Amino acid sequence: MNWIWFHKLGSPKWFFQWANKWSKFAFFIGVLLLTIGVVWGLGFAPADYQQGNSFRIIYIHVPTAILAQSCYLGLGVAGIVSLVWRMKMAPVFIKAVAPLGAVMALIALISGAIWGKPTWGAWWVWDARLTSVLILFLLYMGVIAIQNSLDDMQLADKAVAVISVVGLINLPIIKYSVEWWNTLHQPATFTITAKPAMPMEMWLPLLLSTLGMYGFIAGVAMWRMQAEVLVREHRANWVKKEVLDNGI
Amino acid sequence: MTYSSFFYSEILAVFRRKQDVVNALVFFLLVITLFPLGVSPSKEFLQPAAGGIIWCAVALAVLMSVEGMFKEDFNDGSLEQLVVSGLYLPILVLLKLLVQWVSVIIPLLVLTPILSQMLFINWEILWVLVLTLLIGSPALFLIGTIGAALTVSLRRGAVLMLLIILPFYLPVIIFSTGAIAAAQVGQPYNGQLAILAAISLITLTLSPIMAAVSIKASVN
Amino acid sequence: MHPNLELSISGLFIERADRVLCDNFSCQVSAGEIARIMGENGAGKSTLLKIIAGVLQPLEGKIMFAGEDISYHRDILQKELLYLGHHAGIKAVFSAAENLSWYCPTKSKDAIEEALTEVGLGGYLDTPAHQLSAGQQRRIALARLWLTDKKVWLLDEPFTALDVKGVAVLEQRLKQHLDKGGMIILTTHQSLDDSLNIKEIKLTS
Amino acid sequence: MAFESLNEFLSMGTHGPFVWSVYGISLVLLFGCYFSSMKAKKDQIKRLKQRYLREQKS
Repeated sequence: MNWIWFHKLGSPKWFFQWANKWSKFAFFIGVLLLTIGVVWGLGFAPADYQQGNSFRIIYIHVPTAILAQSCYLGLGVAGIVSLVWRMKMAPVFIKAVAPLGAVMALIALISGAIWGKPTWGAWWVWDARLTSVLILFLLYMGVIAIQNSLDDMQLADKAVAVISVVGLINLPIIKYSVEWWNTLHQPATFTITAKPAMPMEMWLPLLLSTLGMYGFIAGVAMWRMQAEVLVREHRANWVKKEVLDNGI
Repeated sequence: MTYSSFFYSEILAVFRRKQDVVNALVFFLLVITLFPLGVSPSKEFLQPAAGGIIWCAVALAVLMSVEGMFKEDFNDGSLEQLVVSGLYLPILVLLKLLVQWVSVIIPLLVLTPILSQMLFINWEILWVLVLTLLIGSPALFLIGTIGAALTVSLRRGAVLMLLIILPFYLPVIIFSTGAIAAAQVGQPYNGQLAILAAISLITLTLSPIMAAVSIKASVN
Repeated sequence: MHPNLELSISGLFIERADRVLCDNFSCQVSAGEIARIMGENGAGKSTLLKIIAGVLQPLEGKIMFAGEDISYHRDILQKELLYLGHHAGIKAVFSAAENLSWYCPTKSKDAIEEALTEVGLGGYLDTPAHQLSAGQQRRIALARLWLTDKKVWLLDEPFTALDVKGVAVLEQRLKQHLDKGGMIILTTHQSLDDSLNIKEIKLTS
Repeated sequence: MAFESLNEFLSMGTHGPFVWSVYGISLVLLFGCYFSSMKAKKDQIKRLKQRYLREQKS
């Protein structure tokens, strides 16, 4: 396995130029896939035999819920990389991605609540998945809060790394505990998304919109990371050159 | 400085600051009292809710007492001295926590018979409550230390610490109250206790190291 | 003990709060020497001490002690290190003697009393530290210098809390330490006795 | 197309308001993500450029 790309990603300069090349690409591919997936899902996929048309919310609910979890996974991994290998880009990643993950969790929560009304007859039900997303959202808010409260940059970097790693280890425990708690309190209600064997016409647009969401977030995250790199490396010569050559 | 002199000084410090221990207990009792007054004093409500009420109060009381555990050391510079002492910082954190845990949990255990009367807990269930306290509370302390170490340099870190630490307390609270609820309906509760023990063990290995990292980052 | 008790710093880069304090800074201190860090207020004297003590990590640069790089073998330096920072590390709830016996558990009660007498706190053995003034608390911390057998002393403004007589006593103690082959790095505004083997280190950005 | 007419598409049975409000809110939030990130990068470049030019003059 060739690890050179991994080490290169750790260098702010290399990352910045790499992101210049690929961020737009990821973003536009993402938006394209997302649009195809959503339009397909909204207009062409068949209605669900149980939930009718309200199930079309799935094409925004599931991608954002998946992204919210993936972003937190990324945060945790970056936290480990930051603490163990002290790679410069890891704290930048955490700082840039945490707010995006929070927005993803927020959209998943809102869409879940709105979906809940026609499905369960209530805006909020203490369903295991929704509760997990709520807790995930709170975890994100914790990371963002500590990032914003600590003025010392080195301390803030360490702090969010520690919290991310602790969260990464705790996330499965929290998820398991919430599921166990849920079965204890609410046996045999049907959940929003746990459905056996979705037909292809429903599943394919979901896949597309999920992939699209990944692309969108990747592109947007790269811009945020680039902005943060510029702040941190403003003394470096390559930044000076990059900025002065830039047409803005 | 040696491990034993540090440990001894921590014990001595707890005895000098008895008021802190009393404060945590009074706070705990106050939270418990809020529920009968705020919701309902009836046995029908309190008996099934007792486990949840007690554990929420325990979580808050533990957070209160853990929040300040490095504050004074940070302000007077002795935290800095711990960092340069050449002793292994995670072990120092662990020793400090051990003293803190004993000073909060032992008085709490003494209080539990009184609680059982206030919240209509049977004597058999009381035993389960004591077990969950003994097995589950170390995890609360261990996770809380990380937050305390991270926010020690902030003047008003208490709210922030609550914000980042409370979500991590959920599994402990869920399984503790689960064990008590299971015992109340006569079901086996060993599984929940085993999971609690597992959580405490995981945090025991992880959080002293994380707390040490945080302390080193905070002291500057 | 260490045949080549020597601390050398090379290529150090310190940045605090977005300000470069020193770039490519190097210096060397060996046994029997007292190094005085010179610089204006806010030049980063305390920061340099903290970096040597290992409280802070430098962004770049290497610190060697006794022939070893201390970012890998920090314990070698810390075994021989006594650091007195800006905050004295004195716990308010303990008495003067308790504070010292916590830091130096191997010393006897008599030795502690003697050390406290040296810094002019002979009568305050059992007084809780919170009843003492800030200057007196600093002097409790200074008393550790009479109780220690560590080789490397890092002292941040050790003379601030002392009167003329106290300064003389402390200088005497520093000299004793150097004669025994110790090493001292300090910051101070006080002019020091010329008989001490002083090496001045300029910290400018 | 799963719908017969545009009207039916917009009303989505009786679930139209739910579905469209979700997509509306999501669109706003996602656009917010896009816009703030884009702006963060551009603003930073602008700020640094001014700073460098200022430093060059002095």
